[in-house]
Amino acid sequence: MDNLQIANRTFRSRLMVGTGKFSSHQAMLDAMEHSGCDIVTVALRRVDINNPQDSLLSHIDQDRYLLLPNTSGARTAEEAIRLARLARAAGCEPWVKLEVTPDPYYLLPDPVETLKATEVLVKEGFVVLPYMPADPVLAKRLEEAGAATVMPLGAPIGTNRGLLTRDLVAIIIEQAQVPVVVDAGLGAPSHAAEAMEMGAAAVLVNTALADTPDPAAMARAFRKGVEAGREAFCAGIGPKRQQASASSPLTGFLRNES
Amino acid sequence: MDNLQIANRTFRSRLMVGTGKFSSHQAMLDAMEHSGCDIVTVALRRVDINNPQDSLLSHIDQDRYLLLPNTSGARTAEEAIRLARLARAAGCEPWVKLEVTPDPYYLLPDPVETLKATEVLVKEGFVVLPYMPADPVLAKRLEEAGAATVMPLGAPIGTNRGLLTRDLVAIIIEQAQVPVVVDAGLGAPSHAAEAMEMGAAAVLVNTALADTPDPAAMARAFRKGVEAGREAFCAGIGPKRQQASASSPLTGFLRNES
Amino acid sequence: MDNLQIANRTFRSRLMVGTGKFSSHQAMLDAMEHSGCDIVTVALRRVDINNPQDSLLSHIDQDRYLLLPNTSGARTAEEAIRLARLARAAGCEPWVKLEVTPDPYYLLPDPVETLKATEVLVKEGFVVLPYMPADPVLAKRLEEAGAATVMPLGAPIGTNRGLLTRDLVAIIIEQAQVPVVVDAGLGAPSHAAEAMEMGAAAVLVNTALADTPDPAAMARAFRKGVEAGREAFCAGIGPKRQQASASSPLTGFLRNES
Amino acid sequence: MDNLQIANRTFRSRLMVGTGKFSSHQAMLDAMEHSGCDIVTVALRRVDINNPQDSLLSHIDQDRYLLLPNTSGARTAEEAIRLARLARAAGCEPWVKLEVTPDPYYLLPDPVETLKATEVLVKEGFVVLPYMPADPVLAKRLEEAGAATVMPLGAPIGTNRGLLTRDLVAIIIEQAQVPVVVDAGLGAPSHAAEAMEMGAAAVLVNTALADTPDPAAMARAFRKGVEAGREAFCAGIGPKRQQASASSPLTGFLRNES
Amino acid sequence: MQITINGNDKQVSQHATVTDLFNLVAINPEQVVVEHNGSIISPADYDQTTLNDGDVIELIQFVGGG
Amino acid sequence: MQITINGNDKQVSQHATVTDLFNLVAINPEQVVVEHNGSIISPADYDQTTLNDGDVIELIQFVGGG
Amino acid sequence: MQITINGNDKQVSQHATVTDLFNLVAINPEQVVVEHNGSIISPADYDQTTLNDGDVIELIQFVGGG
Amino acid sequence: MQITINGNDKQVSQHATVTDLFNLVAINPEQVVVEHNGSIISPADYDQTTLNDGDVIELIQFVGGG
Repeated sequence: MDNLQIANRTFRSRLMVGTGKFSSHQAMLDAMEHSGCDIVTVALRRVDINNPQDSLLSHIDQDRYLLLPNTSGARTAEEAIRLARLARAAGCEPWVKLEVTPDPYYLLPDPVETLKATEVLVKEGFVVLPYMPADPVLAKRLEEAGAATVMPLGAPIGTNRGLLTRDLVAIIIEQAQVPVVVDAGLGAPSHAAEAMEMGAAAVLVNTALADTPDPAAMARAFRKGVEAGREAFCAGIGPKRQQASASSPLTGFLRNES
Repeated sequence: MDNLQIANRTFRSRLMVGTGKFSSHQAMLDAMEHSGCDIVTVALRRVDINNPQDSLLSHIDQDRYLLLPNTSGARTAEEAIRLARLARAAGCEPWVKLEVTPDPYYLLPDPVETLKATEVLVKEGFVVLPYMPADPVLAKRLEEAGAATVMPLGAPIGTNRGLLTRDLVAIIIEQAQVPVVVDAGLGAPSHAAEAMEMGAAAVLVNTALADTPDPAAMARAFRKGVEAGREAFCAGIGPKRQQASASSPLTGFLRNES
Repeated sequence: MDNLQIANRTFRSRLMVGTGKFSSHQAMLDAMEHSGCDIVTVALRRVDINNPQDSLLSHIDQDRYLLLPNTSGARTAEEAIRLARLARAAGCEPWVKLEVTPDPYYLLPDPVETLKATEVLVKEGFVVLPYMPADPVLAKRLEEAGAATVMPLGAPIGTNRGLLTRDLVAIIIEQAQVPVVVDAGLGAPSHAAEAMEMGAAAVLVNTALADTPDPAAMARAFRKGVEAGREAFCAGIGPKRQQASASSPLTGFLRNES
Repeated sequence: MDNLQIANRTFRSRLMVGTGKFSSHQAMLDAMEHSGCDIVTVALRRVDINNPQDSLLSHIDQDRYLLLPNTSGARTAEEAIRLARLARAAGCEPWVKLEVTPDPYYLLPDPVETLKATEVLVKEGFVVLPYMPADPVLAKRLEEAGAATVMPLGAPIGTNRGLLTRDLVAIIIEQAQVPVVVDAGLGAPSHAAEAMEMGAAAVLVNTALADTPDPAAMARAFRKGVEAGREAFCAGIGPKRQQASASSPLTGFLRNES
Repeated sequence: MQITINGNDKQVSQHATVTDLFNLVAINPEQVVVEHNGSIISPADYDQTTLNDGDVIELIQFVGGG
Repeated sequence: MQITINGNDKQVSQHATVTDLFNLVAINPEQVVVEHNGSIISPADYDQTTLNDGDVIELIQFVGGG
Repeated sequence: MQITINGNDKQVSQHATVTDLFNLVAINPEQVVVEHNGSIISPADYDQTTLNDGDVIELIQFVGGG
Repeated sequence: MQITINGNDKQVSQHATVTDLFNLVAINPEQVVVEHNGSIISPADYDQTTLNDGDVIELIQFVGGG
């Protein structure tokens, strides 16, 4: 499979993995391992000072994985910017998966605040990967604001419903000058493969891996699904047809046909 | 990936490949090689006595691949039975992919003639894999008649339109006691993966591999798609949800929430 | 709206109504009234001799509605034929909605038994309207056997899931010489309208009308949905497009465009 | 059908009609007449001073129809605001269908400029009906900015592709405090009916009416489709089911069942 | 003697006819169809059709159905 | 002197008013809106509004639109 | 005498066998199946099977198919 | 004096530094980021940064997220 380029970095894998909701650190590490991913997302939270836990970072090999801090929980550009700065201060490289989701029920991104935060963070030198609605005009504006990728949603976070936004994501891919990474809602390898077959540059998956009895196996499955979709896209997928097209020769059967 | 059992034989691959419509024998062999398949379908035709060609069999390693002759071109049970007998006489094992397609435009299978031919061929000791409409009651009747698998169509042959019949194929899978092999219309790895995620035992692909500039790459892609779908099915795919389900903890953000 | 012709009879309405599962006879009669239907289906059952009820027929004005007895409950051609004969002996005209559904869970039709029963009943002078899977080849064979219409299912009976079989129903409509009546699974007026826009001659609805707090209102809604779909089909529906097509003139805006 | 309330006005019809692309003024007037609509959209353009035409307004009875000027052609908030002011100066009531579409190929709305223009025009006393992407968070923000309705797109303008955005429109409807009017891409009455069944308050149609040999008939069809969908929504549509639900009693058939 | 009506065993007098049967079970003949040992009996024959021990009778009527 | 109407250059006499302009281009004032150097002119002011060299006039009207 | 092979009429000598036929049409017997008047002939019988006037022969082989 | 750490009120001694705070709450400084009255403090300044009554401290760390 061909490499993925984001900003000035090159990645072998086109599958990004989120680290939330796993039943254990080991389950998370197994999923990361078997997914073959190069990029993992992490979140920032207040320490519970009455019951401090080890930082997640003590479990993740940062020589192997690029940490991509997200701004989950932020409801405004201001909150998202604050989180991005804290992540950088914590020693991460200045990459951020920008999430601004005012509605806690569907966790859908705010187009206006997302654009505002992108403009600020790009100026501060961040490599910004914004989570966004499947809105082709917004994608253009985020690109113009300096976003390193656009990350349109396939379906609301954690719903496993697949690429409900396929028609608009197709337009985003057609028009984008930056890599299009489909994020959220991909619940099965076929969903990931479909996104890649359409020409997406990568996909990000979390719930689908955490939400199964066997995260390692599901991670392998998603890895294959992503590679399958990408390789098919590169090979060239045949057109859909209305009429059947015989795969066996129809002529010269054992009857004399006029 | 777990093995596939059909009749009394075990196969490592869950991807069957058709040998029609390739631009060259080499393209066909490359696709077979990279697909990892164990079973390839072939057709029977009259020799053109004014311009005889080498038999396809001189190109295929029969120690490696199980030849599955189809009855393509047959419009009645009688014609299909005649073709099956000829294939066996030609030295093939008594396996047959039964196709009875009276309509040359959509090449859709005839339920009544297909059942009739299945009954006869099973009595004659054939292992019968019937191509069929996505009809759960017919699937039951073919199974009762002794079919080794049922092969419901995803979409008309060669249309690349994917699993248009998903809702009925799901019922067939739920009720079947024999392996369900989705055949026809699968045009991209995501289509194959979707069928496997639903619990199909295998898929058969031809046009999608012949219909691309790079059959070897597409065959690799389909192999991964099939494995991805099967492994996800075995791992256990999470349920689809209406409400979002956060993949990052929503509580304890840097604001005091009431 | 243009008339519907079945066998040698002409009907004003293209909506047929089933009489099952209503909360009361009055609810059923209201639904029939507001649907504008000309044809209503009825079923045959054993009298409960320990607690005999009035026959349904004492409630239905047979000068206004054509009674279409179904063979629901039959699992074989033989049982269906027996029911059809009983219905005729009961004084109905020799019309029958043929249903052969061996599987009580999904109530899907048996293609082989349905064809067999059609052949017998046509010879006995019945006008046969067979409920069938969305199988274009079977539709052809039923037509050749003398069926007055074909009635492919949209989705399993009573599921309200709509026209899941749209792609195959479209082929049936394209090839049929008799009226195509979509039966089963239509749960909302938009489902009925979609079937009519594709060129279906009529639809049959029952559960959707019985399964609502206001059967009369739902019947009006379905009547409008069916008429909307038919009138749009006759007027000629525009093609689907990939690119947008402005509905306002784009040129000559208040800027000087080069 | 129940009335529609927008801002402080009440309308009998839930179908709004666009006046673009008709083959003649008469075809446009026929479509308006048969649609039963109360609201028609119009556009503003430079007069061609070398070949002046009658104003569209000389053809439309403004006592019967509310003129809803759109801002089509505007690529920025500023251009849209300018058009809205010109429309009001031309004697229209201060209602505006706000359209800001920078991309002439897909004519998709710009979320940021649309919000900006809404804020300004509401302050100037306009009743603003913004055309928008199917973005639930943006819908909330437009509502907070004082929009009288939100008008999410079903599909790109003029594509006749139907409610591609159904999943997100459903969320918008669930969360909206103002009427949700589905605009753009509805190509057949079943598309309009589906939107209404989901709980949309109204739909706007233009291309589908202009793009047919018989605009008057298609307008009647859409009128019925909209009424069908609304009446079904109000009556209460039954739930979708996986298992079949018999519409005829299954017990007491003419066999003794254990 | 004993016959079976709609799956229920019933005692009826010798030489009972189908018409007698309707009186016995208090059902209006106009609302049902009668099967006697598998063959349909037309209303005109109800009076003449006498029953024998072990006969099987089915009384059928219309109900709501889709 | 020269003005620009809807993107076209036109010669008009000194002291010409918007009303004069309508006569010049033979357009019925009731069917259009007038922008004069970017500001909207109300019909009541057509007579009083005199044009100067280089002025930009836009005459706008309603057309069909969706 | 004349026979029909795969829909083509051919002249063959009296007492010609299936084996002779292969030589005539220059086809490798190992690559085909033979139907003689509708019944399949096994390779072992090619030498013994003599043809008669009007016989119908089908030579069948494998080709690519899905 | 009293400060607020992650929403909890805490009593700390006069002239306490951020470093003292870590000892107080028994948290490994290397695993967190510190915000002091809304501005981020770099580890190099933990010793020098003294707290005043009413200060607001946030200790932040990485957790799993998608």
